Amino acid sequence: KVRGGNRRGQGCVLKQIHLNVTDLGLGYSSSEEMIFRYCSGPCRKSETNYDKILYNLAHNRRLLPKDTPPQTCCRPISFDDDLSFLDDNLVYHIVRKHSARKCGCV
Amino acid sequence: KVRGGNRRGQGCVLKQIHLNVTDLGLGYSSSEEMIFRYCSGPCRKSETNYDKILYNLAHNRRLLPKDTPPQTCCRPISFDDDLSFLDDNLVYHIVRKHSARKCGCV
Amino acid sequence: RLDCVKASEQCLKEYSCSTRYRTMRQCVAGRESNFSAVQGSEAQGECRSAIEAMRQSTLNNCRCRRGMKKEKNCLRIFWSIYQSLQGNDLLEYSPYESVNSRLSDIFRLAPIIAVEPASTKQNNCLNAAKACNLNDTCKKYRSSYINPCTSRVSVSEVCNKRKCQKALRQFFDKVPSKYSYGMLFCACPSGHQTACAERRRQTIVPVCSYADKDKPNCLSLQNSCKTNYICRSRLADFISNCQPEAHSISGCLRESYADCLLSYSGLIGTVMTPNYVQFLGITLSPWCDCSSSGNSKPDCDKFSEYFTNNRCLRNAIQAFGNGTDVGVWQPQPPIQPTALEPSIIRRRGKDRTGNGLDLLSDMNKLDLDDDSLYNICGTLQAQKLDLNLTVDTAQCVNHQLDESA
Amino acid sequence: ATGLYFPQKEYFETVYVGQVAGTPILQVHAMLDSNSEQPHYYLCRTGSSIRHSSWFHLDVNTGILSLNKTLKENDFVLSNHPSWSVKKLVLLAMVSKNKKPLCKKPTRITLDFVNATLPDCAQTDLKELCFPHRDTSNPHIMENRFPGALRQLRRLTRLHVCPNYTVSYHVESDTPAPFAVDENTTELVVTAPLDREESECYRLLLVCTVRTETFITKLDASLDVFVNDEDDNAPYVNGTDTADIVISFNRTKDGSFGALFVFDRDLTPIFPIDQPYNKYVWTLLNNDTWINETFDIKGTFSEKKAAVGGIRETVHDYQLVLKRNLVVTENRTVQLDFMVNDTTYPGLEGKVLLHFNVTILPVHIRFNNITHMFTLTRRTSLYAQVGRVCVENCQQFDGFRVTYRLEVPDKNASVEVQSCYTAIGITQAPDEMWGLLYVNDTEALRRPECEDLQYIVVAQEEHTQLEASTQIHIILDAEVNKASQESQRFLSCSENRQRGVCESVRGLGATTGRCQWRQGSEKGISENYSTCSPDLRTCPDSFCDAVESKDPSICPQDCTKETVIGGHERGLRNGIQAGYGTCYCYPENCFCEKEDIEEALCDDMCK
Repeated sequence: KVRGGNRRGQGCVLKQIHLNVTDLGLGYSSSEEMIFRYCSGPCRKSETNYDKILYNLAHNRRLLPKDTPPQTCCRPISFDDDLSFLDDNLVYHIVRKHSARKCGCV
Repeated sequence: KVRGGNRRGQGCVLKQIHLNVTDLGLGYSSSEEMIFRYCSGPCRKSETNYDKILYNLAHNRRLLPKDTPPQTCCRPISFDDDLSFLDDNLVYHIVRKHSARKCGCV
Repeated sequence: RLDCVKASEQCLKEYSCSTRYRTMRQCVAGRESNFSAVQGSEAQGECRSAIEAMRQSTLNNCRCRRGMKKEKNCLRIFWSIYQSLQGNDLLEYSPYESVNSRLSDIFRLAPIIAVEPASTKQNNCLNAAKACNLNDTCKKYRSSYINPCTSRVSVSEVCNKRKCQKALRQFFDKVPSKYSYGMLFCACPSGHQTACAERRRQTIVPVCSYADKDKPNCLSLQNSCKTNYICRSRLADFISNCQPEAHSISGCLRESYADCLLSYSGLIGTVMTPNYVQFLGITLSPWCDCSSSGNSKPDCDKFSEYFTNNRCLRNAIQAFGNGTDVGVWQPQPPIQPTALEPSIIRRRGKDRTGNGLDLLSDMNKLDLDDDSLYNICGTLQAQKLDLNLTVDTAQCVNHQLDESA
Repeated sequence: ATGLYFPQKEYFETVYVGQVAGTPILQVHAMLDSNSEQPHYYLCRTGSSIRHSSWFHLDVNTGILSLNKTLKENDFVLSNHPSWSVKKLVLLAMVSKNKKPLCKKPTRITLDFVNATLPDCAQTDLKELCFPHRDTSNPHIMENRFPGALRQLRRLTRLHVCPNYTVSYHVESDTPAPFAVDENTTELVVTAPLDREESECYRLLLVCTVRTETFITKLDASLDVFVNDEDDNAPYVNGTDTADIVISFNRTKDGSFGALFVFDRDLTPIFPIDQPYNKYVWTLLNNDTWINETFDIKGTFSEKKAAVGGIRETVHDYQLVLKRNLVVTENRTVQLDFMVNDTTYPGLEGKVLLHFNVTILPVHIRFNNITHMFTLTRRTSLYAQVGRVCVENCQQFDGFRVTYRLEVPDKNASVEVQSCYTAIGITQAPDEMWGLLYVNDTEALRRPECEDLQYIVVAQEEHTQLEASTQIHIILDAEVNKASQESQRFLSCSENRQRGVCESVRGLGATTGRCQWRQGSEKGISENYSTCSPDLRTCPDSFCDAVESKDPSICPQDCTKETVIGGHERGLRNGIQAGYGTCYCYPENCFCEKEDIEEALCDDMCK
């Protein structure tokens, strides 16, 4: 169940989802579980002149279509502590930078 | 004319284009010119576990479609010096964070 | 040639030089407190020999460089030596090393400006601004001065003038002159080029760096400039390098337009910041006038005309605008003696002796402000004499600006 | 007195290779300041001229400068300025009554070195024979002084170039001028004391007659002779020496009142400040402590041209200045007498007596006797502006402060009724004289029992605590139930970027309860930009008022200090004076851009 929903205009926020380690799709097989936090939401409020110009240039086709660069993105600006678990063969694993701690528009 | 082209697999790089201030589309009407530098190109090589997990969850529809968070973006990590110019009514303007100085995958 | 900081350090290392240098500094300090009356003739003798000895030392001919490290210290040393060796505190000699570059050196480096000599159609000042924003250094320092110069401080204060002027000095000290001159001295041939001339006038953001609520008297402005080492030195540099000379083709005694333009731009950002004051032609002036000058009105007018009516400065600016240099462009033929004519003739002497304005071909230079004395005298007489008012300004030899001996 | 002085501050001449020792070059002239003076001329041994002054001789009595040696070619390589196109040497000459003085107030002699021989007679233009080298410095003669020679008209360096020419001079002038030429010495002489207040400048016509056997030629050149001023005129009042002043609403420290003018036909130089002549001082003659602690006089002067002849003169302007704020109750009449003294005028009439008749009126703190009615919808938002209240003449007040507060008319009313009165508040900006009424509590407004809101507004003068009060009546519209259901959380109207959304939402400060849309129409950056506002009467109006400054979300268009992205111009204090397209604001920044911006494309492009 996704919590930390996106009320009107709330922008780039931290959300979390309860998962099995296996659901991570990193190839580990383990019945242990974890909370995966991620950053999502619009970044309108943090746009700069750079983004406005980019948008206008793309809008007026002054940039090559394949070359239209990305605008402000909602991304992690710091990561959670490492995740450690015993897999089904009782071998310990550590996964780094697997989950967001803080989000920001970059 | 766009310079600093994106050689195959060159990734997230700084490019520039020579523009009239009016072309920026910010509403200024001035015949002065400037160099607009922007960041463009793929960021595949710098993904983290977080990005891999995101990709997998989106791929397996574990996240709501409209909520699919952005992955690594090729974005400015520092901006050029401010741009100043005289508009056509000979009023000075300063535009901040209008052009990239250095790019990075964030 | 050593700069004055090194020359002073070198002198202080030698026993004989350092003792004389200290004696001379005491003499200068003493002179400011009128010591000669107190110390008696023996001390005067010591002073005189110390001063004579200093004439042989490297300090005598030392100079400074704009924007150098310890520039202010260097200028302080120069002026303390200059005052004692010259015996006056005039502004005759510049404390700055002559750059001896030629305008052509600047043009050669400026493809944008040199390729198309001043066009009569294009807005050359706009082109200069474009060139600036396409160069990272110029763009950076331009924004660095426009920001403080256009940021309002309060409802009553348009800006922080001190910060603005400091940033302007940085711009002219740090940005290659091919860009900074382009924006300051761009050619706006008369005719429809008002936008060009107004853009040129706006280059230094005059509402902040130049204009003020009240307009001081030019002599008191000059006096406050002389109390600051940087301003005093930049003014002496300007008076020395832009000294007009009627006999010389270039119109400049020192025959170097580059030195004249550099010293003019060196004044920007000081108390004596000059700027264009009219759309048409090249009329420049600091922010001052000559009202309430009393008996010193002629001195005040003469100082003010060093900016408003200086053939050397005008030729230098026109030369830069046209992409030429000294000797290449004949701005104005020097005065030639008239030929001898026989029998009883009554000839009007072309050459007005004694009223301080040069024989200038372009009449729009005669827009003397209406309350100048010359005009009073002129109007009184003009009704009766069919005077074709030819006046002779350029002969403004380095006048003794301050009477103190 | 100035002492012996040089009427001419600069001399110019050209010297040539081959000119022999003893050749006269030019003649300097000093004029007497008192009858007993006998000028002695000396060359100053200072500056760059030290090395070369031995080449010249200055006759101590005649002031004639001549060569002490024959000039040779290598004399023309002057070391100190190799790069100069024309070699110049500057000498300083001075004059004194006594012998061997210190070099003071010298005149400047500039010699152009021409590396060629002196042109012979055939090569010499008659003008070169008749008149000195192009001279820039006009003679300046001190008024009220003695006759005497002020300039040698003959070109001394050309004395012997054309031996069989005879050169003579005479002077003409359009207006009568006390000048003549001494035929023996060919010196221009002033023949009588001058009076600057009569004429500041004489334009003379110097006529040079050159006679040879075959022809007579006359050449002329004009010469302006200026007259220097000294303090020889007493101050006078042209019109009244008394000014009546009424001080009422504006009674602030440093405020200036009235104006009295004193005229002086002499000049008053603004520089140097310690200039020794025409110095004016004033003294207040009243010894009443209250007057001395309350009033000051401000004297300024300016130069003016007399109606007749355009001669420059001075106008002194005296104004009464308050040294402190006056309390509102101050109510008195005083007469100030002050003496203006031209300290450097030698005569007895150097003083003028002036008077200010000052009437200080008390300021009454009162409201005009009407009940202020304000209508308000119950749906209004927090910080909505209700209206403003002001005591009589408050716009003209200066020098004291009136503050406003609200009071409940019936202090024994029930707790429920008393709680209604939190609905409205009053506030005031530091530099404003009126009170702004605003919605302070929307809950109270929503309650049915809070129907008839009548307040007492009390105005109090800070210093004297004088008070005045008036009644205000807030008339609420009846729609009680509908208003109470809507949520009380108010966002900033300014966040909305389209008309539809703007006019459908509530926002801080929204008078009607709903935000209001302003649609701009101009292209480019304009003061009439489109925006969503709580109250178009006060926002945006480029003025961050006392209510708007209570919360940055009320009217960021007028108050924001944050970054503004997109085409814009800053306001005088803060805010957005002009913007491009639509301006909308978040707490951390504002944007001004064209309205057709869709959602940012980031989400797709980042995959």
